[in-house]
Amino acid sequence: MADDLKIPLLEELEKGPWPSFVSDIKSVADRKPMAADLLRQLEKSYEDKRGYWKHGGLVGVMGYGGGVIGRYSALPEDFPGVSHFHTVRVNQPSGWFYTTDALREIVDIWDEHGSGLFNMHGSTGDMVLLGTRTEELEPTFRALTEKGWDLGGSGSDMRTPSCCVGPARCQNACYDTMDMTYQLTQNYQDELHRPMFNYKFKMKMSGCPNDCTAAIARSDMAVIGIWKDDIKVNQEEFAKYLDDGFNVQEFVVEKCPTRCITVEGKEINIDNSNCVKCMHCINRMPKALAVGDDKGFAINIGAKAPIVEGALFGSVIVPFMKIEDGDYEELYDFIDRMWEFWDEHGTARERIGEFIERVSLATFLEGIEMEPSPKMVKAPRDNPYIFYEEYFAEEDEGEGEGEE
Amino acid sequence: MADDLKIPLLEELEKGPWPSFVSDIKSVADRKPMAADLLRQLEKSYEDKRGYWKHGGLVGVMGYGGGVIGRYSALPEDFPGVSHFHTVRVNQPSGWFYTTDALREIVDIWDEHGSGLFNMHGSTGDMVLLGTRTEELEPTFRALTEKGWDLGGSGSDMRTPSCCVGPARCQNACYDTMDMTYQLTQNYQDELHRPMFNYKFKMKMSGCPNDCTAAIARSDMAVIGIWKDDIKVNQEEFAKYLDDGFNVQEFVVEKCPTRCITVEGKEINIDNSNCVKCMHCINRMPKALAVGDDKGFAINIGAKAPIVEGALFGSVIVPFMKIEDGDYEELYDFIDRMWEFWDEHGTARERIGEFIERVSLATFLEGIEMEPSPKMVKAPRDNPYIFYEEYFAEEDEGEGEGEE
Amino acid sequence: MATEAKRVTDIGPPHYEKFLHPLIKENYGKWEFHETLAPGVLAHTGPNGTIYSVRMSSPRLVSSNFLRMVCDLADKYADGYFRFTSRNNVEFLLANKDNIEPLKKEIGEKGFLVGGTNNAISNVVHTQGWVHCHSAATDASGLVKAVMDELAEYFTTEKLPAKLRVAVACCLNMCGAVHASDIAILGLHRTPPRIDHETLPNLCEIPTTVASCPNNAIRPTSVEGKTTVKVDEDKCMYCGNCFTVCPAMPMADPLNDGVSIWVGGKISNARTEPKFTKLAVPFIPNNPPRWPEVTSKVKEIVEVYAANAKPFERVGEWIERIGWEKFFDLTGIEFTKYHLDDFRHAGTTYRRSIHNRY
Amino acid sequence: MATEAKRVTDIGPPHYEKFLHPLIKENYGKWEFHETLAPGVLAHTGPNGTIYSVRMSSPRLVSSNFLRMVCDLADKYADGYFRFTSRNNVEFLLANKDNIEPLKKEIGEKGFLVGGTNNAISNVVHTQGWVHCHSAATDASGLVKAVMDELAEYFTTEKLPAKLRVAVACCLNMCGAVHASDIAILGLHRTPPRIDHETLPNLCEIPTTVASCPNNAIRPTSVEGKTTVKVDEDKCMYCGNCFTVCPAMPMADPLNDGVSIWVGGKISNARTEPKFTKLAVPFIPNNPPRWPEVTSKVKEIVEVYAANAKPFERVGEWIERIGWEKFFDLTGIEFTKYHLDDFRHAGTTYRRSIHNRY
Ligand code: SRM
Ligand code: SRM
Ligand code: SRM
Ligand code: SRM
Ligand code: SF4
Ligand code: SF4
Ligand code: SF4
Ligand code: SF4
Ligand code: SF4
Ligand code: SF4
Ligand code: SF4
Ligand code: SF4
Repeated sequence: MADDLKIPLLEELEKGPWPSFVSDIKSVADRKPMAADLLRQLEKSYEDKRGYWKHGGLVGVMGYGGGVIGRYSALPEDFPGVSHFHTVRVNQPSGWFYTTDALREIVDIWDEHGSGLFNMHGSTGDMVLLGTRTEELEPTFRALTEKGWDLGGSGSDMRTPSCCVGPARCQNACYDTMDMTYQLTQNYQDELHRPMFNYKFKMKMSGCPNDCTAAIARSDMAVIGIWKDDIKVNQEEFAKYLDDGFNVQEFVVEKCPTRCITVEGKEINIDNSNCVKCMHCINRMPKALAVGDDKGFAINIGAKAPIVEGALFGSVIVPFMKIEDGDYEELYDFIDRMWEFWDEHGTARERIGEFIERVSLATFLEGIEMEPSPKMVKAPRDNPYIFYEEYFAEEDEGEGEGEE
Repeated sequence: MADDLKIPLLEELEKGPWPSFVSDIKSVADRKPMAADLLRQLEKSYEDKRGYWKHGGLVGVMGYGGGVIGRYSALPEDFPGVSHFHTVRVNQPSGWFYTTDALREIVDIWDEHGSGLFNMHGSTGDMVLLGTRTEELEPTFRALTEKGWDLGGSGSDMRTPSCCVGPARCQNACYDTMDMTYQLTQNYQDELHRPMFNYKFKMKMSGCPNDCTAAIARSDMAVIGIWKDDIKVNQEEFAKYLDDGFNVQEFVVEKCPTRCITVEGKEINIDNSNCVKCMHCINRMPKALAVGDDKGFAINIGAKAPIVEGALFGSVIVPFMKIEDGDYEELYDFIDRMWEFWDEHGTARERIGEFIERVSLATFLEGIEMEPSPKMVKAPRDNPYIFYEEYFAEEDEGEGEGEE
Repeated sequence: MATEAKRVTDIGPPHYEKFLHPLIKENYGKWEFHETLAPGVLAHTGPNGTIYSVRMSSPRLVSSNFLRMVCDLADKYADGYFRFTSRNNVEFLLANKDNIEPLKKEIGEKGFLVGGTNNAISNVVHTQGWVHCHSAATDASGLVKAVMDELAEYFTTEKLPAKLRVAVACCLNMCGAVHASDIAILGLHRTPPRIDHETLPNLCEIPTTVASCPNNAIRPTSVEGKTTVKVDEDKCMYCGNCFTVCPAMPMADPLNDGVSIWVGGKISNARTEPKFTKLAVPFIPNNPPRWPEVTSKVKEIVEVYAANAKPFERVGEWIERIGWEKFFDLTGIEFTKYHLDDFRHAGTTYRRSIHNRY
Repeated sequence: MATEAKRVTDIGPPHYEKFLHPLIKENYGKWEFHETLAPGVLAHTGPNGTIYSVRMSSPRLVSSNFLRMVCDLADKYADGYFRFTSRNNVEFLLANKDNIEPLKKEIGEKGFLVGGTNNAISNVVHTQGWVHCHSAATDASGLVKAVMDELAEYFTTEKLPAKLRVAVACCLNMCGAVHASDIAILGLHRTPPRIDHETLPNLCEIPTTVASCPNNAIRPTSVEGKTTVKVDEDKCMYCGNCFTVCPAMPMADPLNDGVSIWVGGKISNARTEPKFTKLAVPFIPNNPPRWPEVTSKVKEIVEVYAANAKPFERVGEWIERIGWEKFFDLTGIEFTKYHLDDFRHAGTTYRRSIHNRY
């Protein structure tokens, strides 16, 4: 079958040092007609310089509103193998850790029920099983759940949370990203599977301000590890960096954003009251410096891509919180209040970041019962258009504060 | 007369080290009933915590639309001296230079025709003759013009240009602020005296980026001196600063915004290609450093106070221009094109800065026939919402560029 | 009508050259450097000699008596030449160095101060206030006097970390430099305009009045058969723009007018780019004649700045180095929801990083 | 319906602990430091030993064959444990240091690369493109392959000044990290949607469709008696949001779809705050299969960066140090009116100071 593939343009992409998705797909095209027709339709796209997919329809598994993206070829007669080509989003494990046994089970399921093609992983974090027919969706779901796997999110629901490797393989982790991701996912199964929000809501957990999941740019709720006390210093190890000829002055001291580092002789000195936890000095000298002991996380809300009001990075709503004794109630409570307020006052297809911009940060904070803090802004307002809520009424005779 | 002043609250403001406007006004109250009633009405304002002036009416001198601000007391029966209290804006000389002879002439005129009170100077730069009656306006004007003085701007006209002391007493001046101010004022007498714009238009000339007239914050057109070549260095004088114990490292090197200064031994070295002309090093060591030889100015357009769309600093429209051989044509031409475009497409009470924000910088530049430059922006756009004007039409067969 | 023939217009200001000291003419455009001899005393040197400038405080709102006194001093010590600065100080221009001390002495005797140069507070840029403007939510001259009485020592010395520019404006029109000052005092209203339905229909054009509101708070309505306007009080942010356009919508409200304090703006390009002034204290009621709550708060900010900033660090630069939270801590000013921007580009002021001091 | 009883839902993902290497469990939350042994090889040490991570490139769009191969390698060298990274690389987790070299060798033999750590280009975050998405203005997997063929040497070495993150997205929805990447390649349309007036009235809700446009370019209209919509072409900025909402407004246009290049974004808080990516090249027509104009431009940007940036300076940090004008000079990219922002907060991008390099 692969013999009659005729994909000369795509085959140009088999050359060169970087691994080729064309070669890889070709390798299953013999046994998977879906894969073969995918290549054929893609070849036509390369010829014509346009895609040939139709707008998704409403497909899915029973009782779930999310987790499946419907997709149909615009040229089903020419490429029958991809006339249906839905993707199934499988909720990945925290930190994208696998054993070979577990992954092989999934691979077997998809070789049986789908195209045998995957995105490992989708941009949100899911394992994306790429392409199958409508009638295979329910069987795929059953086979997956039997092995302990469930679907991720799609549509206007909570999207599949994801996290950096965190405490599983990183000395910088300021909280347990892996556990939080698991707990949040389990706690909000209903919100994940049954879209009822104004729009999508993404969560990403990064263990420190390096933000290895790009949470601040790509998640409505970015949970980013942080510490409150001093950076831990091992002066002996620091001296070794100097002795090894590492240019501490140029590569660290001068790059500290608040210039709060000084070096005297072979000792490093950090003005921690002015450290903004950027991580740079720790990144450069991981043996000498480490995050502090009083660890927790900040929560930045509202990141998103440009559609429609312009891209946003998440903005600080919770400057500091910590999970103690595995008790997530405070966090759940915060999330619930936030969702409730957004749900009630947001409009359709309005991400929470755009919602906050529309109603204003002050209103949002009041709505979710949080106190304003200078930590939430770059600077206080510079325009004088202040909506004063308290004022004196005539009858107060200038004494008490009037009602609004 | 001053005996029955009864201004106990205001008299509190006669105490203390800072010169007292109350004492000063009192000093003329005997001979100037206007001044006395001004104090009385002000005393009442202090008692009642509110002003007692009525919205200005249309008063002025013949043939002029600007230069006079009409003002009437809201309590003319109580304070007949200020029942009319119009101000006359007299166009100050460049750099606010006076001789005693010239100023005495003006003082005499105002003692005769007005309150004998002044603002030296108004925030725009005018000499403000504070308070007179409608019937005194024309005689004041005549007396002034006889001595060679004319009125400044008010209303939707070009406002009185003003400038820093520049070449008259400052080594930093990169162009002749005094002359430009004089030439612009003379060239645009009609625009100054007869409001025909959408809204006011202010010009301020500062000789260097220290911007001692606050041009970038307070003028629709800020002309700010700049140079293109290298900072002039006198190494001998530099060595003296070091020898005198001046902390060059901390006070200069580390404060240079682009860190383009290095000191080796007793020599200072500036990477001029990365110098952003901030002036700081020159300010700190005026004997060792000086602005370059290839001098001119940048023009930033659009500064204004917050009403109504928020405050703006002027933004770079002309990155560099220079006046050669006293020929201002290029500058006049730029101003004319700008006014024409604003006039045609702006709306009433829309400052040019707000206008540019509304129509976009690209449209404005096209409208005034200027080329875009990265010098005009902090950074290129970060959103992908680009209005492409060229595209291929079917009939082009993918060859040429289509028409819009 | 005989005089009418002689009426001249559009002559513009006199040419500045007439007013320049001969020494200045000779060095015009050729100055080489300047030095500070003492607070308020500058020496500028060019190839043809040195001119000495002695800077004297002025209340700006002055009488003919004051100006005559200035002229007398200039005649006596400065060959009849002087100027005003862009911040309304007087500068006597002396060719003779020996005149400096006698001039300073006489200025002092007359009750004025010499200073305002370099790392000092210079004169306060301010506005009309209750002295002349219909729009004012506070007085300007009185506030300046009260505040500068507290800060005079910083005018006559150069002991601050850097230049400190103070501005006062009496309403949101901000006729001055409030939006870009190290410290600014701004008068403001806190209640919507009251509408005089009697006069409005005659005095004001309805569409223009409606259009004047930046927040679309004004709508046409009909009262007793006449077309007038109404204000949606929830949308009104008390900017006063409608009053500027329509006199029948006065803003003044003695109970609720007052003063706000702003910090951290600057204009020069030195080191950092120009900065807007940011809100520090949202509201203090008017308390004339000396506004003690305002003066003490301003003084406190200045003292905290003086004690904490590094040399050549303007107020805004200092705050950015230590962080806004520290500024609120150090000054004891409460951070409230009013500090959170909610105008056009509010979102650009939200903190969108993890950079924070804990 | 017998099986229905057994149907389970809402079980969520398996608990991660099942998938952790025993050595990782022992050191969980206790790691002390890490070292880089070679490009793509990291050693993390905790009180209970060291785990070695070997990072392998992946095209992300992979087959079951690829995943089986990965499993085989993991069984052979890594006790059956491995993970994927947030940028879609594979990481084998080795307890035994001696397995590193044999594993690297076998990876190489199979045609994959080891690298992506530290000052390298790591894998490209990308999207579906013509492989799966109806919205795509270009292909993603093909662009990534073509670009990374040119840049592979920067994956297997650590010779760049700093980390360099590349992203590709096939339409303005930007499913990935385009808006915050060192270099981003973005597919875009340049013509307004075409409207299928036949199907639109049945397929789409008119008010929702009208509301979908961020620029108010869509208006209801009537065609042959049926309510449909029209687009004001002057207002359309080709964002495609209407198409997402209404399938009867397709955007694809082979003549005018293509690719833009963006630079200078970042996500980490290291040194500087996160930055958005800024426009470099507004448009390059689609030229599959290898998009030579795109790859060479990207390569040129990388080379100029590599040659000019200082150590530990990300692309955006480097450009800010040298100034945008210099960036355009060095890369030979033309600065056009398209680079001038004209969206919501455009005014905040205008240069409002005198700070400029001449
Ligand atoms: C599969 C995936 C891309 C990939 O190749 O990995 C994807 C694919 C689609 N995204 Fe996405 N998005 C994917 C991650 C993202 C991300 C990245 C992330 O989540 O970290 C973003 C940017 C972050 C954000 O959410 O803002 C993203 C921003 C969008 C948007 C714009 C949303 C916005 O508010 O700006 C849309 C448009 C929409 O929602 O209608 C969209 C819509 C879509 C749709 C459903 C197209 C549509 O118009 O309905 C795409 C289906 C493609 C297909 O045929 O499979 N996708 N999308 C990613 C999800 C896989 C997974 O579950 O792991
Ligand atoms: C006299 C003066 C204040 C002073 O005490 O020095 C002044 C006084 C008034 N200004 Fe002003 N402005 C004065 C300089 C300014 C400045 C500063 C400057 O020019 O450098 C500004 C801020 C910069 C700017 O133009 O944006 C300024 C921004 C305003 C505004 C707000 C304009 C805006 O677009 O934001 C208004 C409102 C208006 O135009 O309707 C205004 C309006 C007014 C009016 C005419 C009040 C009104 O609503 O009609 C004031 C008359 C007061 C009176 O009773 O005399 N004045 N005004 C200044 C002019 C004196 C002179 O000619 O030298
Ligand atoms: C006389 C005057 C110009 C005029 O034509 O009237 C003037 C004169 C000088 N300025 Fe200025 N500046 C004058 C208003 C300004 C203003 C405008 C304002 O205050 O409204 C600014 C912008 C203020 C701001 O940034 O907010 C200004 C920002 C500067 C700077 C930059 C300071 C900084 O580091 O940010 C310098 C440089 C310095 O002092 O180091 C400077 C330097 C100077 C020098 C040293 C220039 C020179 O070599 O002659 C002059 C004496 C400075 C002094 O007073 O310490 N001048 N200078 C103005 C005096 C006003 C006054 O009475 O105090
Ligand atoms: C494995 C991974 C986390 C995961 O759970 O998958 C990870 C792991 C590490 N990151 Fe990361 N980062 C990972 C994605 C990211 C991302 C997200 C992204 O690229 O989309 C970022 C933000 C990128 C950005 O700013 O645009 C990221 C920004 C950093 C930084 C900050 C770099 C900077 O100076 O701006 C560091 C610190 C450093 O390398 O100096 C860091 C450091 C590290 C360390 C050294 C942490 C440690 O001590 O273990 C790890 C090895 C780094 C390396 O590859 O050089 N990691 N790291 C991700 C590997 C992706 C890949 O395959 O290449
Ligand atoms: S975000 Fe921090 S904790 Fe997480 S992997 Fe990156 S460096 Fe480690
Ligand atoms: S973490 Fe960043 S801000 Fe803090 S000391 Fe280190 S380099 Fe400076
Ligand atoms: S702006 Fe520059 S040239 Fe003008 S007085 Fe100030 S320092 Fe001198
Ligand atoms: S003028 Fe400013 S930017 Fe230029 S070298 Fe001096 S301090 Fe640096
Ligand atoms: S700031 Fe307001 S009140 Fe004061 S002079 Fe200007 S317009 Fe009048
Ligand atoms: S005060 Fe301002 S916001 Fe209020 S109604 Fe008038 S114009 Fe509108
Ligand atoms: S970026 Fe656009 S075209 Fe690409 S996958 Fe996302 S929605 Fe589809
Ligand atoms: S493509 Fe975007 S801008 Fe154009 S009509 Fe559709 S929604 Fe509006």
